[in-house]
Amino acid sequence: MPEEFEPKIVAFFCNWCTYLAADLAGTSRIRYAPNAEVVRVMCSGRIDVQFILKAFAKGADGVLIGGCHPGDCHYQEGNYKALRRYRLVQRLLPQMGIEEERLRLEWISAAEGDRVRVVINEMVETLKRLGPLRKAEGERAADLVEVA
Amino acid sequence: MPDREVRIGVYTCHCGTNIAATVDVRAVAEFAAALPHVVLSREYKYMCSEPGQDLIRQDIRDHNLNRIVVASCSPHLHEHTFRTALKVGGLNPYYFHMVNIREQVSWVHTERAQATKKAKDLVRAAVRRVGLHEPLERGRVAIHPDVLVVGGGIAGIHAALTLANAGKHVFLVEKEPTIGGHMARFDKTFPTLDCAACILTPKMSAVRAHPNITLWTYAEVTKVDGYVGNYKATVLRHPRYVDEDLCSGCLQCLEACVYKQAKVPDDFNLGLSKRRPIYIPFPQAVPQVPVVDPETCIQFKSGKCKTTCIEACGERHAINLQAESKVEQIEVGTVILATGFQTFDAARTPYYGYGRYPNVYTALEVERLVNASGPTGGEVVMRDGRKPQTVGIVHCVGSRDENTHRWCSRVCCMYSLKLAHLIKEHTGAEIFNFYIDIRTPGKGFEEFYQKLLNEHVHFIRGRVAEVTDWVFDASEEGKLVIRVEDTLAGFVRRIPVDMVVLATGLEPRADAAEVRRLFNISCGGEGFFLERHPKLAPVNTFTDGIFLAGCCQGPKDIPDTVAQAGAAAAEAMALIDAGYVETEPNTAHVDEAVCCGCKTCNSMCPYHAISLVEEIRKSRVNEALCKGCGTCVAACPSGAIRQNLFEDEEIFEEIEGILSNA
Amino acid sequence: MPTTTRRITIDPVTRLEGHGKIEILLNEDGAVDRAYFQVPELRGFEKFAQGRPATSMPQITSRICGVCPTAHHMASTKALDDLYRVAPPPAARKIREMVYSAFLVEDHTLHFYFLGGPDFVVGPKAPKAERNILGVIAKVGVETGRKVIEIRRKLRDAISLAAGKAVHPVFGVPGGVSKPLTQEDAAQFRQAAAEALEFAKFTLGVFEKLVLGNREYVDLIRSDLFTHRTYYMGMVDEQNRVNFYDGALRVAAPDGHEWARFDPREYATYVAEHAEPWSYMKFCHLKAVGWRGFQEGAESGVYCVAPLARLNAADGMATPAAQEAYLQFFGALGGKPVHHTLANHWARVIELLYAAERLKELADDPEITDPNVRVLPEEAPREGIGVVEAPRGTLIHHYQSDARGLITKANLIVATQNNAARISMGVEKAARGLVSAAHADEGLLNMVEMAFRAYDPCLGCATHSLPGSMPLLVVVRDRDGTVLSSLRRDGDGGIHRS
Amino acid sequence: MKPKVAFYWCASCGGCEEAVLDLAEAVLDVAAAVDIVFWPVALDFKEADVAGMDDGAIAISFVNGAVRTSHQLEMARLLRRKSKLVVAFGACAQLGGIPGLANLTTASGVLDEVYRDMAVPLRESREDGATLTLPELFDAVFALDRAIPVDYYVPGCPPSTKVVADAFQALLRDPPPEPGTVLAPNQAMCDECPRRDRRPEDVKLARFYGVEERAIDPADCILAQGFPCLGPATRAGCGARCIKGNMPCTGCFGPTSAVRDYGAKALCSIASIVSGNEVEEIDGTLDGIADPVGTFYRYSLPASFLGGQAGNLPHGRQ
Repeated sequence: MPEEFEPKIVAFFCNWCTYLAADLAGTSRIRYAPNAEVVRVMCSGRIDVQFILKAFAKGADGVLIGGCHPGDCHYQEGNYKALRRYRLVQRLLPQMGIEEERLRLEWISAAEGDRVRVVINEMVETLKRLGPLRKAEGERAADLVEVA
Repeated sequence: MPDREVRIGVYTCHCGTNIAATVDVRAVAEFAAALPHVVLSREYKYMCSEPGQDLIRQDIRDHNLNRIVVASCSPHLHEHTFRTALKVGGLNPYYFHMVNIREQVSWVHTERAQATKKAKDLVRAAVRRVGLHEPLERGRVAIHPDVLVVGGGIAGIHAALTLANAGKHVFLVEKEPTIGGHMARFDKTFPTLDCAACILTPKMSAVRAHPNITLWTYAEVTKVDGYVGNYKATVLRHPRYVDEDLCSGCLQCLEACVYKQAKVPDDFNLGLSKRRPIYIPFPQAVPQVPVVDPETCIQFKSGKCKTTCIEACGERHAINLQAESKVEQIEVGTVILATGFQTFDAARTPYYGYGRYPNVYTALEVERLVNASGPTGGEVVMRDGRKPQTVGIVHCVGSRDENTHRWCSRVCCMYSLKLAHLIKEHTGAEIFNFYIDIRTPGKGFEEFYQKLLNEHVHFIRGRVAEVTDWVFDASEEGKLVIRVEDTLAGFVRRIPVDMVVLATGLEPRADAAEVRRLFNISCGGEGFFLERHPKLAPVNTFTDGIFLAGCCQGPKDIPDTVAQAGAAAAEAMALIDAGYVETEPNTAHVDEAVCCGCKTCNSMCPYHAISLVEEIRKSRVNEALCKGCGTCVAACPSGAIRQNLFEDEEIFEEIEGILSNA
Repeated sequence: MPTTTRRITIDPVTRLEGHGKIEILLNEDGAVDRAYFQVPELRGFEKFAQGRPATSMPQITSRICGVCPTAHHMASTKALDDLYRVAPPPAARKIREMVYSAFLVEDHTLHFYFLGGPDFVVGPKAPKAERNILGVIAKVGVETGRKVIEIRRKLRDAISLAAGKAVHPVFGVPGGVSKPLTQEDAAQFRQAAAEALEFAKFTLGVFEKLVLGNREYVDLIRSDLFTHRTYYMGMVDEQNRVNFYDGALRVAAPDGHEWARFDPREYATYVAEHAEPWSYMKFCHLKAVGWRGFQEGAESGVYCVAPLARLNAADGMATPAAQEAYLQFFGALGGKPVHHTLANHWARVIELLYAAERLKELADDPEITDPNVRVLPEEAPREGIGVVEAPRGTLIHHYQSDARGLITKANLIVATQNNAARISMGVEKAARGLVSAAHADEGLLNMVEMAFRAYDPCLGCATHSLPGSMPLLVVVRDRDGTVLSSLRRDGDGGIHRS
Repeated sequence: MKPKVAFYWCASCGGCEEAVLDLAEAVLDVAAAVDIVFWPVALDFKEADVAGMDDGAIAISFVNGAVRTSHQLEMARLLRRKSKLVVAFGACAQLGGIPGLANLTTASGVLDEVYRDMAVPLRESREDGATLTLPELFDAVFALDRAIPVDYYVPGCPPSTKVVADAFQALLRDPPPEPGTVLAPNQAMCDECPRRDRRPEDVKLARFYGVEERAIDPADCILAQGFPCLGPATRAGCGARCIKGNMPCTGCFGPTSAVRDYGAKALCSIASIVSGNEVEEIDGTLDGIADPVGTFYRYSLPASFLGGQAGNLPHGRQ
């Protein structure tokens, strides 16, 4: 790569814990890597596996899921649903040729602004080590239509 | 997809220099202008300001915009502001999406180019998403007029009375056998030195007497269901074995107890005195009804007691040792949490000798010692029976300390000055205050500090290193030596004293986490309950209809506590008098054309909002019960459930928007 | 080495399941120099089978071919029995064989009336527009046409009862079948079986009347043009009678004597595969004899499977009517073994009759409604081999798995691979005999086609590839590819030379 | 004049042709209603005839099978040119089908596996001085609409006779269905499952079973028994064939039109009903799904967001 590879991370944060933690990181002026961009959902339980795979297919090098700590879900147990889905996707990704480390789930409470920094910075490092995730077949297949 | 042509207006906010300093706002605005469907893109100093909002309202008319994107601060701060602006501008408030380029961009990144690029990505995502937005209406939920107040300290008492006086019915639930909380243990209150009991006990009796207040002491909330306006709470009332309705409060049963000497450590006096198995926490306790402590009562232990207490009660038959706990079910519209605090456990700072040296006391213990109705009848005598000649007051025990708690407990400086004054008054002892800083920010506080200086109380600046009985010379013989670096004098000193008072700080109650879960609210990092916004919503929580009062939200003194209790009561009243709340429309709904009735969703919902309609064999969402988490939406195997504002397609667009230059 | 100046391309060939392509290279004299039978596709089921649960193989491998999915499903299911070391209870075994027999009846029917039959029923010389199912119907009568459609429907409906689906069945599980048969199911099978048997007898009659009754056709069958002296392989029961579902594999030498009889599990010690860089199809041959190129005779490992081979490799048929036809077959064609490729059509009708008789036997067996149709495996899976006789010949599924039952290696040897070498030889021989640059007319087309259509070759299976028929086109080109002349057979049967 | 209709098979197994033939007697009615101008399996018209037609001369082309070779791509494009409407017929054309599992590897991966220690077939090889050629094998299998624009879809592996018959009806009707329509019910298979009422209100699975581990009860909801049945995620129209065969649905009819990536959605839903909140407990349960791709993407890998691994590899097709 000509200049250093800057990984692209799509972060799905729940509205009540991790999104607030990210806000807190802001109000506390905690600095961290700009590679992650947040999609806000009400609960980590809303995160459809389709969202995760879509992100990878469209060029994300990593996907981060942020939810409330176990037992702390604003909706009681949405984060457990997220955890179950996450564990199963983690078994699917390697079969699809995607390293497990590219998908990460973190419980970050509204009070843990600094945790947002730590997690995102760590993830950027990991992804730099892994390098870019190659374009998915879905992308290339579109070419067939164009030349048709 | 919306029927008419999508015309988007994008507004990028400078927020003074908060955003503009790190993000090239002009570049973002120009970038947005070039995006599909964007007919207007502006930058502005303060979008949340009146002129900023007016800009949106005007543009909606002049350029007949039908979608608005504002890139500024966190939606948690101003989403509502801008939605209202749309509404006033004649547009459905949900044709709006907010981009957080302050908390999550300008304040957390330093490199301008990268921050600007991120801001552009997020704006593009919002523009792509907002095009799919549908008009939505907020629902209304009726508010049950009754209020549940949890905690009978001064905060709960004041909140309850305020509401009751306004004609609202209040359920006041207190864990202890009496209300009054910490304040009931205090002797005098700073800075006015008026008697705590004199100002508290009338309010306590008022609670007891008030027709609009149902008081349940010795009780706990064990379960909470429902949502704003419609909470269902389960209250467990422990048996006190003395019937509150039959008991006249004559207290003859106490005298009659077979225990002639009180043998049980008295927790109200922090173990500085003893009580009997049947007791009343303190003379002005409310209710004036004794409690039997089954742990120590002979009848409970052996069953062989003469139960003289029952004889003493005679005709009233108020005492029933077979009594069992009661479960009460109540419905309320709002809840005020006033569960208070606990004092820091001095044993966690062993170098101060608490528990090792009998003459090391906590401040709260001294509050009892100086109290006329306390264990010593107001005499300041130490555990060894001596009157102290010299007293050292150690500040910031369990406060402002990396090893224990980082925060300042706000009240310790002032109560230490108060205790210094009172001890001196009672004993004439020589008093040393060991402090890091003296903090006297409240009304009349600084004056009180000056008064103490004039009373020749010593002030030594420095965090105490240790309290020891290891003496160097005769002058220290039989005394406790306080080792401290005097940071004003600049050398280490050894101050021999008779009595040491540890100014222990305030910390969250041990059960704060359980209570938080019970009421589904958040805690801050230090463990105190988290307010919705530190400035704009200090008594609100993130759960609608649940409010905070007093030290459960953070350390504060009595005036602040009372003020906050009043505020919480007012917030509750505002809801009650409005009669309803508007609910966010981001609820889930079933597309019945697609639903196959597989019932996967039904089990997903923690609020039982989804059920199968047998006749049509399709699931249906009760939108009043739905809280809009969207878990069922992700779980629906056939994509039959959708969530307003978080439609699959909207989120797909957002993802592609973020990545379309990846 | 003679320099080739011209080529004829037949691409692709029709009325078989799959893509086939024939390259005929001519020398200066315009005589055939070499002919190649190419198969141009590959899907690699062996590869993507890896990592899949073995138990999903019966359903995944059936997608190799939608014409004979039941054959793959059954071979795969038997491989699972072996993989998990579990034997299905009697009822399950009978249900499997009954379904399989029903499948063979409808599949052989398909070939006789739709694919191969037209050549004889309608006649090699008949106008091309008639040489198809419509022509057959015209010849045998619309009623028969409807009968063909009806009998196939009834059989496939019955199959669906037991197997869930006729195309891509789902009932095969290790140690049995997914569910027992109800009395109603059994009744429907009995009904279909009775009609199938009648229909099979009728079909044999049609063949005898229209084919054997016609001296020209019989001569054509016997002509040296379509004769190869090779080995033959097929599955037999304990009495060495033809069996489709289970038994031992038996190989007859070109002179007819039993060259080998072995447990299918040992296939690898007897059968080897050879690949050529110009075809995706692998060429099977007898390991012990070895690969000597496309040669016939006892010294060449080339062998073949499918109906003729099965009859040659066996000592008879297990059912009365079929046995009678079997004897008549060898009587008429001069004793075992019969080396005439085109005799496959006759052999196929005899098998059709056998399958129908077997179907009836099983449908009438009260045990097929026994509720005990499953034995659960207890051993950890390791390696399994399953073999059946597909309509087109011996079909072998061979799996290895890890302890969780995930496939680590799969090897699939399908009927047409066994025939690949002999098909190529047949094509070349027919081409040599019929074709020259000057004389590359329509007669060539069908003759060359008949040379391999007789095997009812499923090239889809052969390459685990993608079946698909194509019109027949012969192009005569010189070396640099310029078209000298081409022949195109149209729907109206007219031949256009350009 | 009767509308001209063509049937063609790309990378298919022939099961779709059988599915049409399984209309049995009804085939003749269809044949009567339209003028079949191209159907290699049954009739002797050929590519050349199609090439000779005017563009758009064919009313409807039914194309089954996925696109794997350069030749199939050419045929697909030819038929697209000649046809007013193109219908992707069957799971392979709609989603890529089971051969689409090849996208987990590449052409070279396939060749290495099949021809280990043998001569590997070449696109071009010289025999006795002549050059023999084979068509290009793409590195990935493509669903038909990734190769050419498709107007309608008929789902299933193979499509059920009912779906096929209804599809013909729908297409001959006026006005025709919305472009892009999948010509089958837009609900999940549970809707027509004979066991739907046997599904408990709250299915929570602590263990998944394989058919080798446990016999399937012929009456109860198969998912509730712990077998990953994809009926709730899969479009109806099959008549619950596999359920009637007492086996779990494996999803050959693909998703409803409310879902974009079948496997992701099915996976998401199945994971949602796993019991337990502790990672260890959840993982223990998920061990029962040893092959997620094969389980959730058996028929739809080429049409999924990620499309399988093949396209991701550096030597993937350009």
